[in-house]
Amino acid sequence: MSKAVLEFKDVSFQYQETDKSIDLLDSLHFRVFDGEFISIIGASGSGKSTLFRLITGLEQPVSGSIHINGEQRPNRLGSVGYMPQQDLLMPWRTIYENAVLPLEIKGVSKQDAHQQVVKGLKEFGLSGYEQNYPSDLSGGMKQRVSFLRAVLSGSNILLLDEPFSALDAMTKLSMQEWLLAQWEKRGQTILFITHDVNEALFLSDRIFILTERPVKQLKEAVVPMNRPRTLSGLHAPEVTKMKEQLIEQLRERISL
Amino acid sequence: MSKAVLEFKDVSFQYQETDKSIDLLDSLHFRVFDGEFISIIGASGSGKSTLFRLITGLEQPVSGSIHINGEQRPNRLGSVGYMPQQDLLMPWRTIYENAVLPLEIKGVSKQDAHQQVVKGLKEFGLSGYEQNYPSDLSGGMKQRVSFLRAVLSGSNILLLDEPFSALDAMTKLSMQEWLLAQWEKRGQTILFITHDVNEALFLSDRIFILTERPVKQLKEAVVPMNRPRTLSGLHAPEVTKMKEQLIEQLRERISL
Amino acid sequence: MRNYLPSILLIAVFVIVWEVGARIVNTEFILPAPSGIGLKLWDLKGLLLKEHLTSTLLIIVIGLAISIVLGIALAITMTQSSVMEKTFYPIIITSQTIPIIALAPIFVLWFGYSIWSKVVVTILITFFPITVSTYDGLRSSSKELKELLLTMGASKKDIFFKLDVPSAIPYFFSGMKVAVPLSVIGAAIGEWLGAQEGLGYFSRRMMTQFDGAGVFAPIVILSLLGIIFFLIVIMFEKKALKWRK
Amino acid sequence: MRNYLPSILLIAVFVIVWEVGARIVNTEFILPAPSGIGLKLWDLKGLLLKEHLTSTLLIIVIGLAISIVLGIALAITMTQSSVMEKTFYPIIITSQTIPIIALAPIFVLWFGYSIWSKVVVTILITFFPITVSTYDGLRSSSKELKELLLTMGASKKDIFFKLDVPSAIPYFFSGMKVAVPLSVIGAAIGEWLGAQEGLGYFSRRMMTQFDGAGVFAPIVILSLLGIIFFLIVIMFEKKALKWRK
Amino acid sequence: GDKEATGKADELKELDVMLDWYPNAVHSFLYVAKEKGYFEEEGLDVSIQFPANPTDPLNLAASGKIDIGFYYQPDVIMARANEDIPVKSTGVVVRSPLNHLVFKEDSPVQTPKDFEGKKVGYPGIPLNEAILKTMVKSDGGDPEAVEMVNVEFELGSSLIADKVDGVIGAYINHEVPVLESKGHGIAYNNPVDYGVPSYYELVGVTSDQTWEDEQKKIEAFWRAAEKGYDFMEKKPDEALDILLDNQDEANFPLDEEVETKSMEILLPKMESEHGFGSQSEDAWQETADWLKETGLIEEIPEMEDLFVE
Ligand SMILES: Nc1ncnc2c1ncn2[C@@H]1O[C@H](COP(=O)(O)OP(=O)(O)OP(=O)(O)O)[C@@H](O)[C@H]1O
Ligand SMILES: Nc1ncnc2c1ncn2[C@@H]1O[C@H](COP(=O)(O)OP(=O)(O)OP(=O)(O)O)[C@@H](O)[C@H]1O
Ligand SMILES: [Mg+2]
Ligand SMILES: [Mg+2]
Repeated sequence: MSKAVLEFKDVSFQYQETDKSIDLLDSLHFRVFDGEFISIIGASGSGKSTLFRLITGLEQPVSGSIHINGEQRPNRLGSVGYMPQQDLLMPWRTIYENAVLPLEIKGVSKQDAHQQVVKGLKEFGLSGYEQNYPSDLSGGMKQRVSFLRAVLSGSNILLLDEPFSALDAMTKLSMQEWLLAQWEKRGQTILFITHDVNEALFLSDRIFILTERPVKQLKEAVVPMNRPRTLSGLHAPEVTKMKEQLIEQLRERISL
Repeated sequence: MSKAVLEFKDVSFQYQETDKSIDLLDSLHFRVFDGEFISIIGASGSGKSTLFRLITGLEQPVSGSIHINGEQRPNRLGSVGYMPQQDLLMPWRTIYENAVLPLEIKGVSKQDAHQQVVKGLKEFGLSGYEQNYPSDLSGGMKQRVSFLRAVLSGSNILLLDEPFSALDAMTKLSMQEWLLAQWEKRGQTILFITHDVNEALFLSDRIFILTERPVKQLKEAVVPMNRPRTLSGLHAPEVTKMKEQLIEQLRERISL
Repeated sequence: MRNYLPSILLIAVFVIVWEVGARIVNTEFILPAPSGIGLKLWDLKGLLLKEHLTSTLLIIVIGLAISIVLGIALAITMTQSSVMEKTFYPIIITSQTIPIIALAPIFVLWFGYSIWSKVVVTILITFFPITVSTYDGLRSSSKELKELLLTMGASKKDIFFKLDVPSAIPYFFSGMKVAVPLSVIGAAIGEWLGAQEGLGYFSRRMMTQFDGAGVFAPIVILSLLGIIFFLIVIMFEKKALKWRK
Repeated sequence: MRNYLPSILLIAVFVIVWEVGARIVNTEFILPAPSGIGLKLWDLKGLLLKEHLTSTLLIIVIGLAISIVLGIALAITMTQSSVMEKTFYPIIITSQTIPIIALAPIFVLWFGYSIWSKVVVTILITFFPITVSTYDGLRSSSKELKELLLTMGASKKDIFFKLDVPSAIPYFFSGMKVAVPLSVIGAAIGEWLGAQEGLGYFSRRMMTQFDGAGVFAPIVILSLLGIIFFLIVIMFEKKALKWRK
Repeated sequence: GDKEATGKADELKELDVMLDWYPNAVHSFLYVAKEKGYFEEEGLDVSIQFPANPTDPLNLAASGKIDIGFYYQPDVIMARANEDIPVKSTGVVVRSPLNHLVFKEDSPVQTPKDFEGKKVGYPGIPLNEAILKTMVKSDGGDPEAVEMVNVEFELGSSLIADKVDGVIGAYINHEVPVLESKGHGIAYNNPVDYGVPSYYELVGVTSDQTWEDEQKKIEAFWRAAEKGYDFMEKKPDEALDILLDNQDEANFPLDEEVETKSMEILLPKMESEHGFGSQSEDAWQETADWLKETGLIEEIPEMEDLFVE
């Protein structure tokens, strides 16, 4: 196995509310290796997004340490690429201006930035839309811009928080296949939050399941499918069995 | 087979726009029998919701006729129960007042209405929430109120337009099981629009697929599963095969 | 309460600076001290509250009542008839960019020095927010809910009373929250133009008497009036919209 | 244009009824005929446009400019410092329910007949909508986008200029659309209270001359002024918000 | 005397005066002095303003926004007595009341007592209330039965629009001839005939502060004004022409016929054996006594605070 690009060492975390504190992580320990595709599932409120907030540096652990590419820094902001739920493009910026945003913030020279963005837009099938505004684009296209923006942050680690939850079923399917193709081509490490067990199975190498609160340990499932994957692979007996187990684990926590 | 409760006879329909007209249905013919659970799938914009608008009477066919319970009436408004996408409860009305709405409109006496609503709320596990406002309820509970409202319309035919699309995956699962239980108990006829092929397979007797435009004929698939159903039934080989076929049919029309 | 502490402190500091400043400048008719205004208020409380406040209040209440009735009526007419909507809506919107209020002096010629010249100013200034917000509110009702009601067999009347009216209520209150302080201003402006009584008139009259504290005292009452009216609207709003969390 | 036909027709009918009515009543100083107002406008165009319009325009422009600068500055201060926000926001909101404008007569004592007494009235009437809308706009920027920028390593300055400012622009323009017609009203009210020139002053003065057409003529110009200012704001808005479909 | 040798405009001292009303014949002396260069000879650059509100000449003089405001003697006494407003008269322009009770000739009211139960408009100046009350009372009526309406400057229009039955605060040298020239039949009662002392209609007021700081300037103003008045007295027609030349034609057109008539009424009321502008303590005392009688003031102020020569 290759080197660990992300490591949580005994990380504890809690949100402080005025009257109480919500314990979410308790001495959590896990590692993610270079080039992996990891999905994270868990009931609503189990702390999936909080994991991402800790990784990006929007929150700091109460104790323990977070290592990115082997380094531990208190200010991690700007060190990973993050693609949020929905697209979150700025409606007042053109597609080009949206994509160039992380480069602008990093202070990359205009010329360099231009080259990178134009290249990226082309690769992602968005050429010709540079001067359009997000409102002119379809949902799938907007997601691709948002992904490009995360990629242009330049980091080898990409965090995707339910990126496809707002897409309709058919568009979602296409985007999943497209995402897999991009990931296979680029070799970045991806952490992917989803509610959809099928999606997790279809995309990832390993699945992390959050079941308890506070989370002491991530349950982990290695997906028994080879790549490249097809939708029909999801119907293989070992996969359907894993799927039922995953759903069972999640259902324990459901209440309407 | 039992009697046809809904029948389209050579129905054609088009939307008139200022510059062009959009042909959606062309001499469409189909029948739905008493007590059936029918799912309708099809790409976005293929005309699923338009079918419902025609059945409810919000739109009138350009030619052909629509028969409900054997009768053909030009004003069909009020003759079927309709449950829209999301919940669409009135935020300013309490749960009780929301549920009683169709009875109010039908002019049912207050006393009768009260009896029916209280009974319904109890059956649907909503007792104790009569005086709450919708904002106090969870997504699943709101859907149950919305379903109760459709049931209280008193019709034997219920139209459900993507009712669960806004729910998160886990809640959706519970609601599907709950809906099946209600349907089996009540014996009403249900037409159910969805984007989710799994959902369609899990719930319905027959699946109608809209693939062309204008729709001349509904492709139809009879789901090869017995009732009562379980999630694991979805992994039976004949079901996964049908699923792949359905997805294939739908994918032909996808473009990002 | 704790949240308002900084504001209250700032106001206190402001009043103290004013008091000290006024004592230094020491020309009461240009800059009366807050303490002087307070004393004046106390001295004149009977006269101001009984006579002038009553008169101004009457203008505000009549003006607002007419604005509400006319505004709601016009808003309903516009939502019910598209001819009326096409005719009136552009005029109402455009009229807002026109300083009709500048015509106020001529109202005196039309209505004399009766209460009506002031009521008309109040109506002119409050009519727009009430009409436009009510109209927007009636239009805001969701198309989906309307169609849902139709599928239940609802009549036009059902839709109006069960959907349009409840949808309009939050907007109506927004309009009222704008209109109510404006009504106080409208009444005061109306009174400047010619009156025998009223707080606006009294304030202006005290100018002719070089009584600075007397100028400010009725304005303090007008301000309290504005705040009280506003709070009343908020109270009703809370009651009507208790379904809002 | 076709859409406005009913409105235009109604206005035409109104003007004709007015003309006929005025000829029947036949007391020009109470109800001048529209034709008379038109003629008067033509006669006085030089004087009104050159002298009085210039003067009123100056008040409006200076008043609006100060309101915009102060309003934006205060809005920014409030979003950047929570102490300032806690201190000023409640005061600004409450001040709106206070008829500060009723203090206008005293401004004449403080500023004399100089342009400043009118500018202050204009500022008082326009400051609130500009400040509050800009503030609300700066606050409206999405928390999600802000966090996204932070994950990119954005500085406070980046977030302000790349997120807060663009988010505030639509709100700022809404505020301006309210403020601009109010500025015309403010200038006119200011001129009633003490002026030697200006359209509001001229109108009021013509009342003392029993010249009804002379009363209305400058108001016609004020109205056009309001409409033109409004259209200018809309033009800038369209330009700044061209990303809106 | 100690006239400053001047000539260059940039050495002129600025002096702001505010008229009691829009310019008319009574102000001819000012325009003459301006036109003929009398002010310039005294080293003054005088700018003339008109009030937007009836009380502004006194208000703004008191707050130092103008140097001299033309106002009414009783109001000066009231301001001093009641609110201790630091203003004093520095010269008299019109020596007896022009302010009359004006009504329509064909109206049912003809003398002050007829106004019982009627409406009388006035420009918001309390003095007018006192004058009317004294008039009604001395005519045997009940002053409380008269309703007084503040009509600001809209005296003429409110009368002919029948919004009021009569107006007080209107001038026989202006409103009356103007209304007559527009074809309205007008009648009036003179307050002096109904128990009101013959107070100074128009005096020039200055704040104590301005007087202290700028006494020379004020004195220079009155010297120039006197020259203007002398000219006006000797050549009324020419003075009138100067006024008409200086008028703001579109803003406030003057009717030559009206102003000629006005001039005839005015000149006798401006003349004084002690010279233009002069004031007598007796006149101040008499007016102050009347004010005390009517209750408008409670104490009579020191005479030296009220006026200076
Ligand atoms: N800023 C915050 N302050 C306080 N509590 C928070 C905050 N953010 C989240 N929480 C709480 O922490 C818990 C975990 O939240 P988190 O957003 O990580 O869940 P999640 O697994 O992403 O859920 P979902 O699937 O709904 O997105 C929840 O109970 C939530 O209410
Ligand atoms: N009121 C209308 N007027 C004109 N065209 C309409 C109207 N409603 C729908 N359409 C058009 O008719 C077509 C079918 O719309 P419909 O809503 O029935 O699709 P759908 O299958 O329900 O799609 P979705 O899955 O997105 O809900 C679309 O192209 C749509 O743009
Ligand atoms: Mg989350
Ligand atoms: Mg649909």
